[in-house]
Amino acid sequence: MIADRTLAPLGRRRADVVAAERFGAYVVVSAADPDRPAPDPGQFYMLAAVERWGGGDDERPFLPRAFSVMRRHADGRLDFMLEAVGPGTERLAELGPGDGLWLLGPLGRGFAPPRDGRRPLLVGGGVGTAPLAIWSDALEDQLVLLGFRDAEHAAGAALIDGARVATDDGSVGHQGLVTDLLSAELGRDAHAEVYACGPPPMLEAVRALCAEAGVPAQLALESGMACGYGACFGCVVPTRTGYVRLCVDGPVLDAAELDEVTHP
Amino acid sequence: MIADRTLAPLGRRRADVVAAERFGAYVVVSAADPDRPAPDPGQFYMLAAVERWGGGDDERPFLPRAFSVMRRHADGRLDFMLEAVGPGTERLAELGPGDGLWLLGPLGRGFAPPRDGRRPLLVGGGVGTAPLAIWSDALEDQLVLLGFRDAEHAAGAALIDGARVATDDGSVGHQGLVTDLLSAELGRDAHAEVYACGPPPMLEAVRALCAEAGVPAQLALESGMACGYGACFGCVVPTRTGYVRLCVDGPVLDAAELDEVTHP
Amino acid sequence: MSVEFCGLELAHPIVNASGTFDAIAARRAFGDALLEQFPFSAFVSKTVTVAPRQGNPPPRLWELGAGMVNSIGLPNKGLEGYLAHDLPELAALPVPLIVNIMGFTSEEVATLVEAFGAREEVAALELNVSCPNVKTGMLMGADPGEVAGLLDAVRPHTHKPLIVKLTPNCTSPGEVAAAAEAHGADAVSLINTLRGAVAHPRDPTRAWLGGGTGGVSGPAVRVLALALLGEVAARVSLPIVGMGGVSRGPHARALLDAGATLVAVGTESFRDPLAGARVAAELAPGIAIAEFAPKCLQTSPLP
Amino acid sequence: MSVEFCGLELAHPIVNASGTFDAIAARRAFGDALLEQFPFSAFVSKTVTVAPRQGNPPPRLWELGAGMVNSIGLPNKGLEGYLAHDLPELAALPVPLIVNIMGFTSEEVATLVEAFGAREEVAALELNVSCPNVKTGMLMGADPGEVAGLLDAVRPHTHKPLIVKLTPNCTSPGEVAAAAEAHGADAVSLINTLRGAVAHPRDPTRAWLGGGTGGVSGPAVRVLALALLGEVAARVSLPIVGMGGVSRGPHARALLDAGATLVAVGTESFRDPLAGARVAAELAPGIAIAEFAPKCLQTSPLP
Ligand SMILES: Cc1cc2nc3c(=O)[nH]c(=O)nc-3n(C[C@H](O)[C@H](O)[C@H](O)COP(=O)(O)OP(=O)(O)OC[C@H]3O[C@@H](n4cnc5c(N)ncnc54)[C@H](O)[C@@H]3O)c2cc1C
Ligand SMILES: Cc1cc2nc3c(=O)[nH]c(=O)nc-3n(C[C@H](O)[C@H](O)[C@H](O)COP(=O)(O)OP(=O)(O)OC[C@H]3O[C@@H](n4cnc5c(N)ncnc54)[C@H](O)[C@@H]3O)c2cc1C
Ligand SMILES: Cc1cc2nc3c(=O)[nH]c(=O)nc-3n(C[C@H](O)[C@H](O)[C@H](O)COP(=O)(O)O)c2cc1C
Ligand SMILES: Cc1cc2nc3c(=O)[nH]c(=O)nc-3n(C[C@H](O)[C@H](O)[C@H](O)COP(=O)(O)O)c2cc1C
Ligand code: FES
Ligand code: FES
Repeated sequence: MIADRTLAPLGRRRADVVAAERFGAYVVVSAADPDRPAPDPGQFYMLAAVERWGGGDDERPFLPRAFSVMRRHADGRLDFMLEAVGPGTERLAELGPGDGLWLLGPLGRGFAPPRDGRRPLLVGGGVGTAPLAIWSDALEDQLVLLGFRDAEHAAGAALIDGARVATDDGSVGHQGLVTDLLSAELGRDAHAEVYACGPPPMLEAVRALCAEAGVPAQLALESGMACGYGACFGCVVPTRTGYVRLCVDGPVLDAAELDEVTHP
Repeated sequence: MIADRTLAPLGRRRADVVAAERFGAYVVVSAADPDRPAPDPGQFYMLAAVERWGGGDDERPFLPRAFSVMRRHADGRLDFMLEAVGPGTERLAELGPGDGLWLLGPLGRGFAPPRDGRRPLLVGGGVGTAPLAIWSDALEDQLVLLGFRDAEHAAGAALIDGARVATDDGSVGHQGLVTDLLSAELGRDAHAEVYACGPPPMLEAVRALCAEAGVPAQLALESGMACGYGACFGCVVPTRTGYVRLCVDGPVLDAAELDEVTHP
Repeated sequence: MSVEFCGLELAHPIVNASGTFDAIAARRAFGDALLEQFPFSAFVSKTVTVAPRQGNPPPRLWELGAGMVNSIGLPNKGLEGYLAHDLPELAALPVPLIVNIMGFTSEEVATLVEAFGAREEVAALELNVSCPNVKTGMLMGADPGEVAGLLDAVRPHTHKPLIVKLTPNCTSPGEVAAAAEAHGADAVSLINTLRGAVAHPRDPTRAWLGGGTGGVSGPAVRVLALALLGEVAARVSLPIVGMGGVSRGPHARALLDAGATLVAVGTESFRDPLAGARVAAELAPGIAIAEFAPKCLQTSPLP
Repeated sequence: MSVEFCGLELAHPIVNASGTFDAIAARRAFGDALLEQFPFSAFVSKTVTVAPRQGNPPPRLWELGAGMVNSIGLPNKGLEGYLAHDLPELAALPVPLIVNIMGFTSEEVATLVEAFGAREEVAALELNVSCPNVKTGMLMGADPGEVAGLLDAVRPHTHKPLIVKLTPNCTSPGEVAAAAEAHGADAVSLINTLRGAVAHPRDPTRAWLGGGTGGVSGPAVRVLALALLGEVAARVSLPIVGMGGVSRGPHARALLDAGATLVAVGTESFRDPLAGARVAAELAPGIAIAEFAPKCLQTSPLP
């Protein structure tokens, strides 16, 4: 069978963390993964720390966590951008050079090229910046719009050259929502294809905007995942054709497949 | 009611580790516990690391672990002697200055003074050295006999001045069992009271020797403990009068109460 | 924070789980401080049987990553010994006393109910029915008919509140609770431990625990307890004492929100004798559940 | 390491637990490498029902410190869809195929048994009876009578091995297993998940899981599984597939020593798709159980 994705080596593998760099509220963790297939932009990996995954006395994490690959370097180094929002991301954000990282991936289906010469408009929020970075590297004449909560988070914009920024508090760039920037751009020229990743409310706003403007959009969604490779049926999201497993049928879905972007 | 023991403050308390020193195969962990009651020799504490008690993904430890107090300094510093034999002791052996330690204690009943002018003979094996150290400090004209596996373990003998040593491999002191030294001493002069702590087979040998020689003995026993203060009934050992909870009726038992020292 | 349970006015909703706190032994270890800051709003005794019991041979404990398995085997002094030695000391506690009892026939249970029902030191009785009826061979607490029959036999012997403690090793605790309600129970409590087994670390063909199998408790059973409590609360209108893996305020809050009137703390007391007081404090109105919720759920979503 | 199970020759005793490994999706993710190093000695499919099912609304997962709770809700393409799309792909696997089926009446189960029994791609059938009989309302798998009646109804429809998968949410899995044996089952498997509930982290009055309650699996259930397996092994002489919280070789070894012929790995596969192969390797004769036992149990006692 011909694969619609870059295949993952079977089985989790142990990689060494080679760097961990702060960008304001975010940490970029880099792991050495030489001689492994290069991921497609939009694909993700399941990650877990080799040591101290879980704090004992019944604390999570127990399962690995899903992370979009933010970049892959020529030497096979993989960069992941993360924000500590809970036990798993907190533990991963602690890792430093030499620490062990369990890797499974690349997984899922990434972004598809723009249709009929449309210009790529990349729209991200927070850690949604990650998959847009690797995608932006692969594109030409793209425009990247990023939204953040505040200046501390806006430091993440440095991860994509030439990105335009909006912040809730106006501390950096446009004061307001990244979707303000998007609607202005679509108003200027609607012959675009939108690629978006970010929190559900943002993705829903992007979906609605594009639907209204008749602009095709590819959305990189999130959902709670146990396995990342289709084994548990836990990561489903509702689409026009029913529930789909985001880990194997996504994480990138065509906005046309969705009535709405929901979250628990 | 008048207490037959030094009472423990109610509730576990957080103490700072102030030192951790290696003695061959052993680590002596010291915690600051100022303005708290001084323990009786032979009493113990329940200890747990504040951070990373349990390795996650279903690894133990979950419950605190019991440790005889090895010494208390004038400033309230408590010394514990431990050997890493499993997840709990391994974690505690990792602790360094500044780390947090949960303390509950002093608990249990300690050693009673020698009867009718008998000379104290202290007999220990391995980590059984710990309660004998604090007891030895409190006595006069005592003789201390310690048994260890090998030279690496015999380094623990440095914790009690003037202790005589036996090792399995003869690398330090007498080659053979500490009970060889004990029977020689009892042969020399049986007007003694024996205080022993160590692995069950050694304690059983000491018990049998003393019974035969008609010498009174106080044995500091071990058993798996969940709570350390009489709540779980999990730590029982068989005695002539039935099962007793070692954490409240021990850990020091008069050898006369036992038919045999058993272990799982 | 104060709460009414079967006519008892309690200072807060946190009591101890039977067999996980021995107030007499704790007083030997901690002295009168135990009376001054008693961690529970009522004290539930360990199970008392008619005849004295030695309990199971050691080892009695096995530790899990998030809990434990015990095969203690209900050691106790028996009815006479308890009345003579334990009751006077427990009467000195600053909180109401709930005596937990078990019998191997309904006659035995009736004897215990009669004896304790007559003592004014005793505020209420908890029936531990997690044992086989030696006559019928049925695990009493697993069978609605057995529980109904038991209550018919013992209810007439006391006016004191009778709490039936439900076992999770059972197809439908909800049905058992309904039978208890229909036959005169004043409250139900759940969950007791789940049956668990542990292979000997050196020889997996042998059981580690002296009792063969044991009872599982602690955080590992928390989600099971919440599900069973929900099932029971849907079937009965009796007050419920919820327990199973409670170690923090939010765990107790979830049980209260699912229909419990009181929450019992068990295994967590082994890790900290003041666990009950800590859980009660974490329930205080001031403390928002959100403080315990995952960070990602507290941060407002991005643009 | 090779083992015989209901007439099947298997390379080693480790199979997957139903619903915890989707070989078709895994092949999309890992390609033909999956066929070359297939981690299990037989493949057990996710439960198939007569009619297609969407499954439960999300969220479907909750993570525990040592396990998880799921409310997946048995999504599947239904009998027709499965025969048309899944069976041909699963026939390409290098190991025997065991199809797990569930019906809400004995007629439905008979239909499934008939249909799959006729396909030579299918080596054996596993009956998931952890569901209510919509006619009698009884949780089929919890009631010996229901299971006996079910087997009487479906046994005549195939000569293929029938494995009855037991539920732990039951007073006596041993009695249910005995009924299965008496009425023609070729093997039993256990344990299925335990009922669990999770409060919403933001609002404890609401359930987190879309299905309301869910099923608990993973290391947290290991000691429960071992106890139930022991109970069942004492009651039947059928081959047994043991499962529940197996993540390392010694966990599988304990189940085998307690009477299992095969061991299934479930939740651990979510943490590592090759978990099954790893557990099988850790069972190899070379590896002593002692390597996993606590150090203190390995060191010889002192003088
Ligand atoms: C395809 C994909 C790509 C992703 N890429 C990135 C990325 O590049 N960078 C990044 O930072 N993040 C990314 N994420 C999100 C990341 O996986 C989550 O933030 C991470 O899993 C959070 O784990 P945690 O333990 O830190 O937080 P958790 O406490 O696990 O909370 C995180 C989420 O889990 C839910 N939750 C809370 N408690 C539980 C529980 N007990 N069981 C189950 N769910 C619970 C919460 O509702 C919340 O949505 C991605 C997710 C997906 C699916
Ligand atoms: C009163 C008293 C005083 C003590 N004083 C000292 C001291 O001064 N220094 C010192 O080093 N040690 C001392 N000990 C022993 C110490 O408490 C144990 O070594 C410690 O509990 C081991 O914990 P662990 O997690 O490292 O090892 P574990 O893996 O817990 O093994 C230790 C013991 O627990 C048993 N065991 C193994 N697995 C399990 C399980 N899953 N659940 C339950 N039990 C299990 C083993 O048989 C072994 O006996 C004392 C014990 C007692 C009772
Ligand atoms: C060591 C131990 C002893 C117990 N003894 C009893 C008992 O004597 N009677 C009883 O009804 N329940 C007994 N239980 C069960 C507890 O009361 C409680 O139902 C169970 O432990 C669940 O609560 P937890 O998870 O908070 O411990 C015991 C539990 C443990 C751990
Ligand atoms: C996500 C998930 C889905 C499951 N789906 C099924 C199923 O479709 N049919 C079934 O019989 N058991 C199902 N199970 C139960 C498992 O087969 C197994 O009995 C249980 O998970 C215990 O094993 P474990 O602890 O190794 O996971 C499922 C379990 C999980 C975790
Ligand atoms: S995460 Fe398991 S199926 Fe998608
Ligand atoms: S350790 Fe709990 S009673 Fe002794």
